[in-house]
Parts: sequence; C-alpha cells; structure tokens
Amino acid sequence: MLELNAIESGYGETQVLYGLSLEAQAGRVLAILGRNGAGKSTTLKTIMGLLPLKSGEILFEGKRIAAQPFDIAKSGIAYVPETRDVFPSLTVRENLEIAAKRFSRDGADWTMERVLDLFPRLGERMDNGGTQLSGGEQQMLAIARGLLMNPKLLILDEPTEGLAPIIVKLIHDKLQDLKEAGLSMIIVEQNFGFATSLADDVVVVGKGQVVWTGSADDIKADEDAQHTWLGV
Amino acid sequence: EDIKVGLLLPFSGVYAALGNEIEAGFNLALEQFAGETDATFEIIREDTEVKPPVALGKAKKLILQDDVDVIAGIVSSGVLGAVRDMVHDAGVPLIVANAGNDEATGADCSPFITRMSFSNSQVNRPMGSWMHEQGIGKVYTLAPDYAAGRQMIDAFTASFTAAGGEVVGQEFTPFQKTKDFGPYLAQAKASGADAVYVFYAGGEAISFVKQYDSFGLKADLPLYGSGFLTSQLYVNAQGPAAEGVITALHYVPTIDTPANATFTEAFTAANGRVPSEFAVQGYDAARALIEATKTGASDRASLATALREVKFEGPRGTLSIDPATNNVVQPIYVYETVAGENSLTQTVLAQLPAEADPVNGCEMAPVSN
Amino acid sequence: MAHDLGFWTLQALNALQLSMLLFLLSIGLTVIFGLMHFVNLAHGSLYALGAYFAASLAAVGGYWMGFFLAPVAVAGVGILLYSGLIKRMRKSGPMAQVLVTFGLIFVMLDLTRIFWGDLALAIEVPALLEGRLAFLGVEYPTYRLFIIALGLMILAALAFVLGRTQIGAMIRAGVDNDAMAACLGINVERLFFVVFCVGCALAGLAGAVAAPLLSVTPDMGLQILIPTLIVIVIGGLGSLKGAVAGSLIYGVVQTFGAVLAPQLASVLIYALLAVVLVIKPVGLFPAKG
Amino acid sequence: MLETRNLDKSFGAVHVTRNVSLKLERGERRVILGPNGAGKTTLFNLLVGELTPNSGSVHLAGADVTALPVAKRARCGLSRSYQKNTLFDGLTVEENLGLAAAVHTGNATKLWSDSLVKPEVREIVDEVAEQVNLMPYIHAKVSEISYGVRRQLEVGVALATRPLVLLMDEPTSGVGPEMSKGFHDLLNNLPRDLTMLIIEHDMDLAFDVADTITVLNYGEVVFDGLPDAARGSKLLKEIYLGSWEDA
Amino acid sequence: MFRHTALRYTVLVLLASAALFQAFTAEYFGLEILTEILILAMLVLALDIVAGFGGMVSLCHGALMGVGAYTYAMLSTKVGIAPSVAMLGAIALTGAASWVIGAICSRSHGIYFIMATLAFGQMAYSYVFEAPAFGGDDGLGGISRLDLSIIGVDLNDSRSFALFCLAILGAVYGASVLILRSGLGRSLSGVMHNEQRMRALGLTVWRVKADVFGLSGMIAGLAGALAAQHILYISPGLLSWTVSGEALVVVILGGLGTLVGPLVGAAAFVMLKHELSAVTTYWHLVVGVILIAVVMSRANGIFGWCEARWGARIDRRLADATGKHQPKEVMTDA
Ligand SMILES: Nc1ncnc2c1ncn2[C@@H]1O[C@H](COP(=O)(O)OP(=O)(O)OP(=O)(O)O)[C@@H](O)[C@H]1O
Ligand SMILES: Nc1ncnc2c1ncn2[C@@H]1O[C@H](COP(=O)(O)OP(=O)(O)OP(=O)(O)O)[C@@H](O)[C@H]1O
Ligand SMILES: [Mg+2]
Ligand SMILES: [Mg+2]
Repeated sequence: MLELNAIESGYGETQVLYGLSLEAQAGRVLAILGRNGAGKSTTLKTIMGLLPLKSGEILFEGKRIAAQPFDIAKSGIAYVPETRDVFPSLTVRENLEIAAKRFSRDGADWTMERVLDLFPRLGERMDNGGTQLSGGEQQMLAIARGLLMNPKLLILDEPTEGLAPIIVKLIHDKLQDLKEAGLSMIIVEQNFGFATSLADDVVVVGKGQVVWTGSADDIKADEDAQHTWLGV
Repeated sequence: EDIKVGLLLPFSGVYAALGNEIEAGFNLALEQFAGETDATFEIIREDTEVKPPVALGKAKKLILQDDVDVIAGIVSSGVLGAVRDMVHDAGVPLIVANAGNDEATGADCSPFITRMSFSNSQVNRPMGSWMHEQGIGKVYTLAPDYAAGRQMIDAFTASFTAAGGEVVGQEFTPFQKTKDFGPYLAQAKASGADAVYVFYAGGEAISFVKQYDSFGLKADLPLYGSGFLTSQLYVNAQGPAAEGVITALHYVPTIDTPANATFTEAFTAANGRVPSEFAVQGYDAARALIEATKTGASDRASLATALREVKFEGPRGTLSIDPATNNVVQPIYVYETVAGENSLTQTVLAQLPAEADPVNGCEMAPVSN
Repeated sequence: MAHDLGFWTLQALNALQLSMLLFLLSIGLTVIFGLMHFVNLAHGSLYALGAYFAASLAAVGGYWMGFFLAPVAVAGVGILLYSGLIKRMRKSGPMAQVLVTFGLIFVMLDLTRIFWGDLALAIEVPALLEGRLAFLGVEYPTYRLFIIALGLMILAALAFVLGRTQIGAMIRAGVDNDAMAACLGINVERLFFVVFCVGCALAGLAGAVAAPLLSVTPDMGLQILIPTLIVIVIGGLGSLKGAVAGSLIYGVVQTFGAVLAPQLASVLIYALLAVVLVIKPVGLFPAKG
Repeated sequence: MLETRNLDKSFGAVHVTRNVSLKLERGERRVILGPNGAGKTTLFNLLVGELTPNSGSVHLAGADVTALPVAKRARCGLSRSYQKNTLFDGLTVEENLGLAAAVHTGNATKLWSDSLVKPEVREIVDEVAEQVNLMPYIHAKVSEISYGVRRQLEVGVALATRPLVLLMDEPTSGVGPEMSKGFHDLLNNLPRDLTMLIIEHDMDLAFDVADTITVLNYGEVVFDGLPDAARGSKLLKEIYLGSWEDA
Repeated sequence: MFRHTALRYTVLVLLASAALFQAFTAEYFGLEILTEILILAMLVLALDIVAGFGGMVSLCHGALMGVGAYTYAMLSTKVGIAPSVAMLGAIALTGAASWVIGAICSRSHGIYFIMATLAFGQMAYSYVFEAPAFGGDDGLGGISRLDLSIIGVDLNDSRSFALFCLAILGAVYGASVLILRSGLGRSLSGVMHNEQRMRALGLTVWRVKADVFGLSGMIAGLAGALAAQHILYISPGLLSWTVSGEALVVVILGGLGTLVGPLVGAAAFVMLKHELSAVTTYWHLVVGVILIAVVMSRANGIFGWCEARWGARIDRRLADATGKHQPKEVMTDA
C-alpha cells in the first residue's frame, strides 16, 4: 500500500532520516517504534509532504506520492499528528465539517453520525471551541477528523500521548474495531504494549534508519531487541 | 548679458503641483517678455522636495557651485525660513514666488529677498472688514494647525474684531493629518456663528469644501475663506460643492483686464488649463526679474537693488514693491465661485485696494557688498 | 461649549464613519497578515491606487463604474504583485517582507504621479447618495451613512464568510495551522492567493469609497498607512475582531479627541498605541496560533 | 534546598499541577517520572518562574521566591535546561557557555570590558566544555553541530551558571545511547553538593542517578520515595504501560 | 557579537581614505555631501547597533536624532548655553529619552516593537510640529556651530566641519565596536538570539535592552546635534517617521548587523540620492526598485553580498597566512 524506499529528510540543514525504508501493507496495521527523537514523526511528516524529501522515493498504491500535502490528503491518506493540531478558532462541529465535506465521495463509510456514534462525547461538545476540550477529547477529535476523510490509509502519531488510561483503552478498542473492518493503518507509539497489541507488523526506527523489522509477536518475544532499540 | 537663475521649487512631495504651476508661469513670462531686455537667462531648476534641509542644500549648491545671480521660487514658508540666512549672507537676490509667512517680509526681512507673491496677512486682513461690512457679526474659524494657518486666521480675526465682529469659535486641525473634517464641522454648526471663515489649501481644501457641502452647512452657514480654498488649481476637483463659496485672494483668473486676458489666454494655450494664482506668481516673478534687468542690473547686488524698485501692470493689476519690507503691494479680490459653462468659474465681487503690510519689525538694511 | 444630544449623535456617527473607512482598509491588511504572516506595507498604496482607478473610471462611466471596477482593478494589481514578488517572499523573514513592500510604496507612489500627475483629483458623490438623511434626530450626509452601511455590510459579510461558511472555516483553519490544514486536503497556497487578492480588492474598495469624501492625491496611501497600522496593531494582528476593535477605538479617539482635546488630537492616538502595547504587547485581540 | 508547597496550576479548565509539594535536600538528586502531559515541564516552569502558580509557593534555600521574576531566581542559584533546545543558535559553543558564565560572574552588563576574555569567565567555560565533552566543538556554531551535541550544550549552558540547584528537563531525549552513557558519567562527576531535579524517560539512567524518585501523574505526586521502591511499584508500571493489558 | 573580518577592515580603510581624500580635495558642494554622509552614517550606526545586533528594529531613530538636533538648537540659541555644553546636553537628553523608550518597548517584539517605537517617534514629531516654542512647522534657525577656536579650528569652514564630523564618526564607530564587544554587547546578542534563555540564565533582559537603546540614542542625539550644526536650520521634518524609515533602508541596503555595511549604505544612499534627484524628480521610484532588487536577491544588503562572495575567501587566505586555523567542525549525528 505505502512503500518508503531509502528516504532522506530533515529540517532545513539538519538531516534526520538516513535512507529509511519500510512498507505498510493494505489491510494491516504497521507500528513504527523507536526512542524519542529517532525520527518516527519525521517519517510521518515526510510521508505527508510536510517535510521535503531529499532523496529516496515514496510510493502510494504503486505510484509516486504527490508532492503537496493537500494532494496527498486527497489521494486518501489521513494523518493524526502527535500534536493533535485541533484548530483552536473552529468549533468542534467546524473542525469535523472541514474534513467531512471535502471527502464525501461515493461509497464513503464515514459520516458525521457514524463518527459521533463512535465518540459520543464529541456530540455533547459540538459547539465548544477547539481549545475548550480536554486532552482526551482533542485526541478523539483529531482521530474523528482523520476518519471523516474516509482514508484508505490512516496514520496516527502517538495517539495515546497524554491520555488517561481509560481513554487509551477506549481508543485501543476502537482502533481494534477499525482494523477488523479492514482499514490500513500506520501507528507510531511510545507505548510499547499498546502498539504491539494493535499492530500486525512492527518496524523499529533508530537514528533515522530502520533497525529492526518483524511481526508484533516477534518483538514481544524478543526482549533483547526491546532493550537494545527501545530502552524498555 | 547672461544671467543665471536658480529655480528652487518643489517638484515632488505634497506641493509638487504648485511647483509645476509656478514653473509654467515663470517660463511663460520668460517667453513673452524676454525680448524686452538685453539679458539672456539660463535656468537651473532644483527640487526642494518640500523639505527644508534638502532645500537648503539645493540653495547652497545653486549659490556656491552654480554661482547663480538670482534665485526664484520657494513654495513653503518652512523652506523660505531655512534658506533665508543663506541667501542673505551670500547676498544673492531671491524672488519669492509663493511662501507667504509674514516674517519673511517682517522681522526676518532682507534687502535680498523680494516677495512677488503675497503675505499671509495681506490676503486675509481685508476680508475681516469686508465681511463685517456685509453684515456678518459672528464667525467661526478653522485652519490647519501650522504657522501659516495661524497667521492667516490671526490676520482675519484681527481686522474682523477691529471692525466690530465676534469670533465665536476657533479651531486648528492637525496639519496634513486631518482627512475627515466631520467632527469640526459639527462643532462649527453648534457654535451659533453666522458664517465660517477658513484657510485650507491643496488636498485639504478639496476635502474641506466637499465635506462642508455634504453636511449641508452651506445654506445656513455660508463659507468664506482665504482664496486658496477655492484656488483655480483645485476648484474643479471640488465640483458643485464649491459653488457659492466666497473667498479673497490676490488673483482670480476672471479679473477683467487686458493684461490678465493676454496672460490667461497664453497660459491656457500653453498648458491646457486656466492659470491659478500660483501660475501668476511664477509669471510675475519672472516678469519682475526681466524688469530689473531692463535697468541694466546683471550681478547679484545690482539685481537685488533693482528688484526692490520694480513696478509694473500685471494680470493682478498694478504691482509694486514696498521698500520698507520688500513685499509686493497689490489689490485683493473678493470673489464667489460660481458654475460656469462646463466648469466652475469666479465672479469678482469686490476689488479691495492695495495696501502695504505693516512693517512687522522689519529693519531693512540697504544692499551692501 | 454646551452641546445638545444631536451634536453628540452627529459626532458618534462621524466616529463610526471614520471607523468603517479604516475598517475597510485594515481588514484587508489584517487578513493578509493573519493568513500569510505577511506585513504588506504597500496596502496603503493599493488604497491610493483604488482611489485613482475609481477617479479615472468615474470620469468615463460614472461613480458606480468606479465603485465596482476599481476593486477589481486593484485585485488585478494584487495578482501581479503576488506572482511577481509576494509569492517569492512568502518564505523569507518578516524584515525582508517589510522592506520589499516599503520599496513598493516608493515605486507605486511615483507611478501614480507619472500616470495621474501631481494634481489632486476628485469624484462626485453619485446622485443617489447626494444630500442628507434625517437620522436619529440629526441630518447626516447620505454618502457617509452609505460608508457606515457598507462597512457594516462588509463586516457582516466577512464575519459570515469567515465565521459561518466552509470557506471561512477553511481560512480560519489555515490561519490557525497551515500545515495541518494542508493535511486535510486544503490547498492553503491557493487560499492565500485568493485572500491576498481579496485583501487588495478591499483596499481598492476603501480607496474608491474614500475618493468622493476626500481628495485623491499621490501621497494619500502613505498618509493612511500609519493609521491603518495603528488600527491593526492596537487590535492585534490577524484577527477580524482586532480590526473591528482597532478601527472603532481609532475612530472614537480621533473624532472625540478632535472635539474634546483639540490640542492633543494628533498626539492622542500615538499615546494610546503606546499604552496598549505596554499593557498588551501583542494588541488587544491577537489571532491565536 | 528547594521546596515547593502545594503548587497548583491550571490553564483555563485544564488542571496541570495539583498540590505538588516536594522537598529537596542539599545535594539530593531526584528524578521525576510521569507520562507525557503529566505536568513535569509545567512544574519546572513554576519552579523557575516562567509560569506563576495559581496557588502554593516555591522556596529556595529557605527563602520564598514565588514572587521573584525568572532572572532573579536564576541569580539565586536556580538553573534549568529545557526539554526543547533553547540555545543561542547563531553563536558558537564557546559564546553560548560564555553568556551563561558572564551572567553568573556579573560581567554580562559591563560596558568597558569583554566578558569572554575575563579569566573568571574563561575558567568556567573551559571547565564546563570539558565536563560535557564540548571541547572539540568549542568554536563551532550551534547551527553546525548535531542534535545530540546540542543536547549536551543545553545542559552545559545550564551548568555554566554554576547553580546551586540544577533542573534538567529530559536531558537525554534525542541523545543517542553512547552519548547517554557519557551523560551518565557526567552526572556522576558533578559535585556531590549540587542539588538536582531531573525529568527523565530513560529508566536505566533514572534509576541509576536518582537518590529519590517522584512520579507525577495528572499533575499529582503519586509516588515519592527511593528508587528501589519505585522499581517494584505496580503503579509506575501502570502509568507507563497503560491498563488495557489487564483487560 | 561584532567581529572585524579582513573584508571589513579592508572596506573600512577604503571608506576612511575615500572620506579623507574627499575632505581635502572636494569643493564646497562635495564637502556638503560628505558631511551629509558622515552624519547619516552616525545615525545608521546607532540604528544598526539596536536593529542588527539586538533585533530591536526601531522606527524612532529619526525622531531621536531630531530630539538631539532640537535640544542642541534650543539650548544654544534660546537658553544661551555654550555650544559644547549644549551638545553634551543634547546627547544626554536624547540618551535618557531613548533609554526610557527602550525600557517601555522592551516587552514588544517584531512588528509590535516597530509600531511601539513609531508611536513614540510620532508623538515627538507631532509635539514639535505644533509647539510654537520650537518654531512649529517653520522650524528654527540661527544655530551656530561649536567653537573650536581654542585649538585653532574654525568649524564655520566647510572643510573643517567635514573633517570634524569625520573624526567624530571615527570615534562613534570605535565606541560602537567597543559597546558591541563589551559584556553588554555580548548579552545583547544573547538576547537577540534567545531572550527566554538569557532570562533563565539570570539576565535582566529589559535593562540590557534599555541600556543599549539608550546608548544608541546617545549616538543618534550626537548625530542630531551635528545635523543641526551642519544645516544651521532645523525643522520638524527631521523627526518624521520617514527619516527613520530611510535610515532603516540604508542599514538594510548596506547590510544589517555588519556595522561596516551601513556605512557603505549611507555613502551609497546619499550619493545615489543626489545623482538621481539631479536627473529625475521620480528618484524615489529608482530607489524603491533598487531596494526591492536588493532584498529579493536575498543577500544581506550590498555589504552582506560582498561578504558572502569574498568574505570567507579573504578570511581563509588571512588565516592561512597567519597559520591560525579554526578547528573544523566534525559532523556527528545523534
Ligand atoms: N523542527 C525541527 N527542526 C529541527 N530538528 C527537528 C525538528 N523536529 C524534530 N527534529 C529533530 O529530528 C529528530 C527526529 O525527530 P522526530 O520528531 O521524528 O522523532 P520521533 O521519533 O518522532 O520522536 P518522539 O518519540 O520523541 O516523537 C530529533 O532529533 C529532533 O530533534
Ligand atoms: N500554556 C498552556 N496552556 C494550556 N495548557 C497547557 C499549557 N502548557 C501546558 N499545558 C498542558 O498541561 C499539561 C502538562 O504539560 P507539561 O508540559 O507540564 O507536561 P509534561 O509532564 O512535561 O509532559 P512531557 O513528558 O510530554 O514533556 C499538558 O496536558 C499540556 O497540554
Ligand atoms: Mg514523534
Ligand atoms: Mg515536558
């Protein structure tokens, strides 16, 4: 579905990714793990076109991915950033609508009703401003916004950061449901247990390169790898 | 003999239009009258940008580098103030073609500075008594808050109150920063005056006259002013709003004399527009220079002396120089702006006699060196 | 001086009218800043250009032709500026942008002088809006009421577009966080372009509207620049609320200052600006994000 | 040495620190653990004065410093490093350290002499550069050094004010394992009387350098004790691992 | 922090020799232009100190210069104080005023700082413009120059005055370098690069900003006192924001934060202005186009462009010659 071939990228002068390659397969969940600053978020930002690709290539459904973030989004990739990036001057409803109305194509699964079904709390907060939400609610909103784009691939960066365990559990269950419904996902997580219980495949990133690849079960069993690459 | 003339005018900045108008008049006079004298003229034009320091620099250049025999021009009083000492000390005759600050022919007068335009009090003083004669008892005044604005209004106020009138309110608006006169007009309306007397010029005059009309004040509260308010240069931009405004000035294009007819015809032919008072000031400045050279004067000192004695019949009537101050002595015209065939024109209501300004502290030394 | 109620009503209307004129000007500038983080000092020059276009067009086809076409023409100039200069300057620092637009002020000032001359121009108020209307117990010039109405309409329209429609939500999203907006499939660059042109058109409209009221002179753009900047800095850069608040404050202080403390009139607004910045270094209602 | 009493801070409706009371003895090295968003950085900001608490107080060496501005507290001997590098990017490593040392030695506002050539400043710069392994980069600009080196400099700048109390916010985040180890050595080599408060996600390091451990969760101190106790704490595991595993 | 590079020394020497040559050979008008350049150079040095090295982009330096000019004129003509004392008074008063402005504006940044300084400048302008005591719109004349007859110099002679200004500019440049290289100067650059961190290190940031702004104001005041003596006539236009804007343009055209660049900029600007305004009244248009071109070229002004082209090369050659090598950075990745 999505293939990264030896990509290099970074911020201005500072290069962060050094020839990183990975592949996310359709209908499966890929977890990207790694220490702080390993380059996980940078990888996602590069996929979304938010950072310039210095070399290497990114293929989405076999074709070279578009250059501009808005074209990438239109081609069917939804991104939930680690910073959530809820728009503060938009209400919850508007936050959802600007995603929903632009992607209501034929055969779309996700509608406002379904999303509100999924996160009933958002329904109670429809007219709240984006900043008047708790951290958990913001995270729900960011995920809901991603879903409303009816993506072929959903990218989540640290979806559990700063969330109460109970919400982590909720999100875990919902993502599990989505996975079972056949949605492709890439998840970046600090939370090892969360990631491995959700993912099919795992890559570990260290210093801007993939240092370990395998299945979720493999890494759960491989304490050595965990220790070496994740410091767990 | 070849006489080098420095033409010191603003060709950019807020007064660029005035500079161009004066230059056009100046050139016209040279064309028309150069034949009357043996002298030939070489013109060196410099742009003051209406900035006193720049103008002073340019004056220094004209005097010290180009070695001119005479300088003509100067639009703003600030610029005149800046170059005054320079020309005085250098002994270069200066023919002022606009700047009207009273001091230039008062406390700061110089035998080298001859003013062919007007002085601020000269054009406003007669209006005070004239308006009172017309039966106006109470007046509200408005003018921009700068030296010229205050001098114009003070001269009017002095003669108006001397004649028995009462100034019921007086406001000075921030100079060149006031675009909207609404607040002041409401004040004027509430003041209980019989009429409003103002001094505004240029863009401010256009805005003022139009806004005055739009507030409907003209009917109850007739608008009078110093004639720059409805200058020929701007009056057409004011449109019908200017109709019925009565002002006084040293020149109106519709003065009915042969000299003026020749002038307006020639100027209109050359420039495609009816001349304004600024054009005539330039015209008469050049004319004065030519008259001076007719006496044989050709160097700085002799020109200065000759300029003080010029007297001729121009578009504005008989002009002479007051030997006590070196200011021009000229009649003042009260006129009403009226609708003409396809543009606004002026009807002269009264010609008030020429009157020399008071000496105002001028101690005129004879031309030395 | 004792003044009756009518006097104060009149002055309040004057204040409102001035505010609305400033609002028309500052809103374009503040929207451009809010969306693009671009300080366009040449905004005042675009206003002057609008007045000149309006004057020329009015001479050909009457007031309304100028009124409707001048903003379009200025938007056209905006397109040229955007594709020639602004687009390339988007990524450079604010200092560079300030200077380029500062240079543009000089260029546009002299270009208007070359094309239209130094003489002041003027437009007649259209027949429809001539005269005065009795209003709240006072007679007030219809044209000024028209400006107030137009300002309120533009305010309402912008508040509606920015506050209620999809496009408005997209623009506000772009203001909040342009990278994330792009990730939702919004072409932020194109939105910026449109907004820049709309900002220019609004400047042009302000010029066309101001022309019959004031005189049209080459330096009118330079003269209005400082008041406009004061408005948006007092209000806080980039927010509609700030532009409204700034305009109202400026209009009220200027109008009532002229009446109540005429000696201080010209210093007052600067003193106010200084005080606001000392108390709130980023203005009263700065845009978030 | 450093003490907080019932520190409380909320941003609007978001309650970030709740009644945090901590007490650090002179020379104590305490590590703060807690999930993202637990309020650790906020606590630091409250301690150094970049944020003002809604209630509660901060005491430094026995004196109440709650009302003092950032700069004054810093001059009282409180120094911090930032989670996100907060360096002088256009300047060299030497100048970065020099600025800190100049403020400490009172040379920062002298008009008649250059601070960087003062012997007392040079001494600190050289010593700190040595301590945090920055000698090879001493003349390089910050923009030219790698992220890990910058993280070291981040701590170096904080050290160069010769603080009594040093607050370090995730000093090893973004630092590779080798450098992490080097950092470990650095901490062990710092004078024992330096009081330290460290926010850290690296468990190995945390348990190794800590005299005591505080765990923050939702702005609340949920654990305060010795490393050994923490290591065995189910609570800590739960905070880090989440609770769905139990389900 | 300011450093002299080989290129900077070279340009300085060239500028100084050109100025000396001009001062000894030029005719009257050439001396006028030279003096104008020298005084503008002082103003832009003052501005570069705050804007280029402290990030405080000020739009009130023109007004500060005006305050210096008016203080000098008022003290020497109206109050009757000796010109030398009046000059010191002008420097002190302008310094004090700008210290206060700096202190008040120290919390603002970027465009807000620009606007805050503009507000103070315009207040001074409006006040002077409307105050009859200061001559109002018409300005003040009758100013006399410093009396240096004790050392046998007659400043009323243009050549002596130009040389006098050149000497003062030299002193001002030296003082600027000293300020920037002092502890205060270093702290200033720290504040410009990262204000938050400087505060966390224990620096009272507003004091540093105010102190430097005050020092810069003293230089502006000195320039103003000299401008008054040069033109012998002052008008409120001197305080107008466009003067500050022009000074800023000169600093940027020359090269912000290079100290030498603004000197080049001042010379280039004044000469360009005189040449162009002799040719066309639309010279602002040409200046505007040049400004846009320079900024769009993405170089840091004329001098910045030269530094980018030749600076490194010259330095390297010099380093090779003296055998002083800076350790080359080893790029290691985290
Ligand atoms: N805006 C930036 N400019 C420069 N460098 C950056 C920037 N953002 C991140 N970096 C650096 O890039 C490297 C990789 O960052 P990235 O955000 O991809 O890490 P990550 O793997 O997502 O870590 P985390 O788990 O902490 O989110 C880090 O060393 C970081 O310091
Ligand atoms: N200025 C602010 N306004 C509103 N909320 C804030 C602000 N600063 C921080 N917060 C919120 O307060 C909470 C605590 O933040 P803090 O930075 O202290 O967390 P932390 O424990 O340091 O987390 P991390 O490990 O991610 O650094 C977070 O949920 C954050 O979103
Ligand atoms: Mg990340
Ligand atoms: Mg933190």
